[in-house]
Amino acid sequence: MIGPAFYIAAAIAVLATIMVITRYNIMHALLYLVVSLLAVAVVLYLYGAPFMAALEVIVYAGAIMVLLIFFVMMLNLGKESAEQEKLWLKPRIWIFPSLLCIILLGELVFLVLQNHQPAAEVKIVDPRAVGMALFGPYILAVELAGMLLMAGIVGAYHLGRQKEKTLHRFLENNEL
Amino acid sequence: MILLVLILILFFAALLSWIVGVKSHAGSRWIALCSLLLNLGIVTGVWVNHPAGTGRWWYQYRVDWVPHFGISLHLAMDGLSMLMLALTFFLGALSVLISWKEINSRVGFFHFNLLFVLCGITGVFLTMDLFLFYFFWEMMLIPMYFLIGIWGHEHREYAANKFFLFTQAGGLLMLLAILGLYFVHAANTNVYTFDYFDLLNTPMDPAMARWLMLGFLVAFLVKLPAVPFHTWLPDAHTEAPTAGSVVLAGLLLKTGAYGILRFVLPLFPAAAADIAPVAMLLGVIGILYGGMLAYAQTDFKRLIAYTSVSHMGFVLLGAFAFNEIAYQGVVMQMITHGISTGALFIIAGALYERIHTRNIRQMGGLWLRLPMMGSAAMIFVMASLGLPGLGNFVAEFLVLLGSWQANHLLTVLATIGLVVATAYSLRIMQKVFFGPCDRQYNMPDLSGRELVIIIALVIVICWLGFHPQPVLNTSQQNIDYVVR
Amino acid sequence: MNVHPTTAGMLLAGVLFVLGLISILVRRDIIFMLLSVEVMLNAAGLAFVVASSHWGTADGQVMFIFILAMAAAEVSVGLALILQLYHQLKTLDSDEAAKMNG
Amino acid sequence: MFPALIPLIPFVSALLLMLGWKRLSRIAVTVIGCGSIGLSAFVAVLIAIQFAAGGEQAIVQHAGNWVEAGGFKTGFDLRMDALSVVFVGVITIVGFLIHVYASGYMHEEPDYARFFACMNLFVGAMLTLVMADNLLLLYFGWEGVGLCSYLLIGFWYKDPANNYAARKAFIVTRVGDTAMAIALFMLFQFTGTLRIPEILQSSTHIWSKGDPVITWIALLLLGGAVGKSAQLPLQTWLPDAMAGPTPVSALIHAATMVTAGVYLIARTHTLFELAPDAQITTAVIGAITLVLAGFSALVQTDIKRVLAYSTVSQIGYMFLALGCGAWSAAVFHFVTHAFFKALLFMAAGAVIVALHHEQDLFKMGGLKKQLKGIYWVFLVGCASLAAIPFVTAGFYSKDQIIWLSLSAAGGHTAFWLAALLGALLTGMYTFRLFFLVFYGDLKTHVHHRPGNSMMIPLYILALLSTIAGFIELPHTLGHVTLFSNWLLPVLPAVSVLHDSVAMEWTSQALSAVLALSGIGVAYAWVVWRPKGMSDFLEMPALLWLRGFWSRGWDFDKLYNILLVYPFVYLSRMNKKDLIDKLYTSLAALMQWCHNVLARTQSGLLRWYILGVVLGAVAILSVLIWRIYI
Repeated sequence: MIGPAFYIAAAIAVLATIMVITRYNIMHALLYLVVSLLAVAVVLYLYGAPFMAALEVIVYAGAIMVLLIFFVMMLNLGKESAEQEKLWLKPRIWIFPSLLCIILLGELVFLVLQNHQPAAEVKIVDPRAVGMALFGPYILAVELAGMLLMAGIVGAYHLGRQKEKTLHRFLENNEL
Repeated sequence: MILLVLILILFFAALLSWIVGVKSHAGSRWIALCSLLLNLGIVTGVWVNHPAGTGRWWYQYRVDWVPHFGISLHLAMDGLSMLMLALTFFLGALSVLISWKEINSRVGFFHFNLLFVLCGITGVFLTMDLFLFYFFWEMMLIPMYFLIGIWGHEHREYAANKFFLFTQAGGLLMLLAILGLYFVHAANTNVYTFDYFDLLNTPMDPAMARWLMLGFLVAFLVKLPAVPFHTWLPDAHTEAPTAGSVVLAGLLLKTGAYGILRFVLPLFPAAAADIAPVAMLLGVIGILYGGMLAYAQTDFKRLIAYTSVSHMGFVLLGAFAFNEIAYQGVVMQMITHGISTGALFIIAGALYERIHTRNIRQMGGLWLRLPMMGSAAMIFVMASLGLPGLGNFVAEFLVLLGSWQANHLLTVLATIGLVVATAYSLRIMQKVFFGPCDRQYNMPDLSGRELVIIIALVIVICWLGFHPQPVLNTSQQNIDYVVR
Repeated sequence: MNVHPTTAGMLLAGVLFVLGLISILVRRDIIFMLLSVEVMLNAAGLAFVVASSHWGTADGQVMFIFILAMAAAEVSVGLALILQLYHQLKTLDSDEAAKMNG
Repeated sequence: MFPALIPLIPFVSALLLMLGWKRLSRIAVTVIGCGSIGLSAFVAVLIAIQFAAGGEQAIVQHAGNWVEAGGFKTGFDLRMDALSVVFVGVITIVGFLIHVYASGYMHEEPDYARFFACMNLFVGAMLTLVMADNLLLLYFGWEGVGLCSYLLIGFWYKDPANNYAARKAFIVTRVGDTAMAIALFMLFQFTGTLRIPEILQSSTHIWSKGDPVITWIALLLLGGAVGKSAQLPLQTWLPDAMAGPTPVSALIHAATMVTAGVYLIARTHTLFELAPDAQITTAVIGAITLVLAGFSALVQTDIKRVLAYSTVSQIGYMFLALGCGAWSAAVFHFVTHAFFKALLFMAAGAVIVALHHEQDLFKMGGLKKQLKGIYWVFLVGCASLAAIPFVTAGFYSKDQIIWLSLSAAGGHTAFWLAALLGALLTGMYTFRLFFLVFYGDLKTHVHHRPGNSMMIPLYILALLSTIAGFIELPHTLGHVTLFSNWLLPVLPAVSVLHDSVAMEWTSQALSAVLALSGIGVAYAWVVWRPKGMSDFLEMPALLWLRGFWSRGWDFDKLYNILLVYPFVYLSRMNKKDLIDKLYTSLAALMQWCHNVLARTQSGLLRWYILGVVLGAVAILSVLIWRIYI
């Protein structure tokens, strides 16, 4: 069922991600990332997971990205940090890691291409089945995810507040 | 039951002396001394009136501990254990006495450690369960580590670490061998047990037997110590406080020798016989190499430490000679070496208290001031070079006489070791007590307490030299058994 | 072009993941690193969903949900940490936080 | 009477003196020190009389078990037979006289009690040695003697030279002891016992003559004997042993220690008879030693060293006799030698004291008038040592050896010639010493005259040195064989090959003439023409030779280079223990690895991620490699 819709969505996703990783300005990067996530949401839909696509849009592109954007705005990073990024991103710095990652990609591609099955339709898994699985065999994992979120909330609250300027004992300024 | 009591007395005395030591130093010392004397009394009593006609094992005590894995609390005493225990409590009491003035910091903890080491040693000499043996084997290690590391001389931490690493490495090999033996025995008989008597005569394949035997042997060789595993010894002996040196040289080394006699030879007779020439060669190398190193040292305690390497070479030589005369010599050597080397360490310690150096180049002419200490040193120096009339001679002569039957060449080389022993032993007298006296020392000769210690040692070493028969008779039965 | 949908989806996921990886390796700004982690997580989620559609079972999508939950938690805690770091070190340079070198 | 009392009394007195070193007064020490040896001598005489009257082979006393282990059994068994009686007699009597002398000689010594304790221990050990019924007990005495020699040679411990000499004596003799210990192991291996009578009895059944095993045993025993008796190649310790007080030298040289080797060989003569090669070796060693030591004695400048080398030389005679199978001749020479050598040492000691501890011969001279009494006893001693015919004991004993070295079954012309050369040398060095001390100009003032306690023993010994010879006279001169008859139960008579009276006369005459001409040369050298002789002796070649002789043929140097220096060098090099380096370098390697790996923990987050990526690439590469390629 690989059709033009998939190719377009995939191309947008890849291009947007490339834009994400090459921007100097964090805000631009975030916006491109939202685009990328939306494109991925389309892909998800095409792969017969409409509920996941919806979640991707709502939670990822919606909630998480908005959180990041607000955070960046709160820190008020302006031009200076963009300049700083420009300084840091020299070919000397990025060439070797990029090569290494491209080797890794090559290996991944090689492995994925070992699949020589003829083209077939994607199977649609409806949200109902997902729900059944989630609260059937995976109920324990759901509980754990709940706890994780709880821990995330508590942790974020604890770490985020700054009433007085006390250093955490691990971050104290004396030399180790 | 009496065997368990021996261990428990030391265990509770250790705890008690720690607790009491917080309030009163003297109390802690007296508790340690009394508990050791009590044990010595019990052992002597056992020696004199042990139940006749019970065969080789005088006492046995056995309670299941972890029956699921075949671990039991199995203690037994025969002549060999008895002799070793008597030596343990005798030297233990002396080392409490010798620390009376020397140790002034953390007295309670010191005596706790000292008694705990002795408790572990007692366990090693008594236990007949391999799991328990390993337990006690490790138990003597840690308090000894503290004894060296806390109350030692300048480089105490280095020495303590080295001691710990060496013996621990050897101990782990032994643990592997014990487990190997356990499973081999189980595979062959379907009985899972750590019991010594059950494990005797385990049928096994010769290659397996060799590896298991090597596991045990290496642990004991490290402890003994034999060249090339000896290098922890000079550091540990030199840096330890006097009591630590006495316990190390007099007792800890003996656990290695005891292990060879008790475990390596009876458990793996064929494999041990195969390796005998190599082991004897190591013994001879130890005798000569240790002697040569001793000759070169300038640190008094280090010199004595290396003489231990040399003397323990005789133990190794005799243990693998496989005949009764040599075994008797080995048992004698274990005891007499404990006495004579212990005495030399005590003298070195007493000297250190007076002139605050261990460097023999800075000594000389001390006879003038310390004639009594000099005479005592002379006696033990002569013991260490094997003068007839003192215990070491009987031991060394029997070892050599026995090993001659096994291997001529090695015995000749070992006998040459006696000349080397003469050279290094006389060097002690020469550098410390004789020669010109450069400095004007003003120091007291042996105090009453030291005199008591030294006289006790002198009496024992002379007694062993002139009338060793009680000791030989006591170890007789055990040796009959090993030889067979 | 007759490409198996699973292959195509996996290739897309792989490309996105590697792009995120490149970014995390070359960037020094810690917010960018967090961003890159999001990209990689997203790619991994995509791979799960593709696999789910390949086998026709719900497990992959369940995993996607877990990844989503984890990403949310990670971002919240991560942002709090970044905030703390920014206050302590007055910079977002991750190399400045190299106190734990050996 | 118990034979055990004889060694026990000195031991007990030594113990008493050691324990009471602070509390006992000087007089008490003297009484205990000398009295114990006197008492011991008295007991010895009583037992000897009992033994002579009893007519048994031996009196054996079992004084307790010592070691019994696995078929090996020894006890404190003491044995008095003809040979022991001779040795015990000489040791106790001469020892007693030396003790009495020492009480005078050492009376200013602060460590008086220690001195007598060691002396008594020495005598006790020697008595144990000669009375032992088994070889282990003999070894006990043997080593005890070594210990006491160490203690006494180094008695004045403040001087490092004395310590060096003491140490040397102990270590060199210990080398010999080692050989002897191995002989003991072999004997036990083959005979299953260390009891001397049993060994001697069974040896003839076990070994045939010339069996390599018995040859080895005999050679090893000889090694022990050579060490204690200061024969080639272990003779180097004795001249240095002069560092001790003079009574000690007298005791070592006359009564104890150096004669132990002679005793050992005489005691185990059966074994040596079974091993002709070893016996010839004994004779060769004796012959060479007596000549070499004679030359060394000739050029010494220290009065005590001349006597020391003369002892080595005279013991060489004894070994020669033993090697030739003339057992009783050797023992006879031991007896006479004990008397005159003790006499000479103590007289020399008196001279040394008189000249305020001056030992250099060339600073003495002209003492004839000053020290009348000593002059005469010294003359008697020298005459006996130089074997002046007919009137001295030395003549009879030495002459017997010279004759038997030619005529006995084991004899040889070469041995005879060596013995004759030795006789000439003995005459020369003895009287060179004598003339240098008593004739010529007075060079050092006499400040102290020996008292009675020193002189009386000298007179007694002078008497003994003269009359002791008459108990054994050669065929040609009266033929008295009291001594060899006495020893006959223990030591077989010598088998003489060339029993010709004429030849014996020739030999005797020759030796007498050589001894006298030696004296003549010495007279010419020292008294008559000192100037001419010294010009001759100053020639460079001779000067070197004199130095060479006086250093004892440079044996010390040889041993130092061959054995001592390498050992000391090696042990110094290895002081830090090479094997320890192995372990410390292992530790250092670990440390290095730690340092290298620790650097990877940079704290830079991106480096860690890079590591993860590298790992992933590597794992995937390996996977692909293994599965698809």
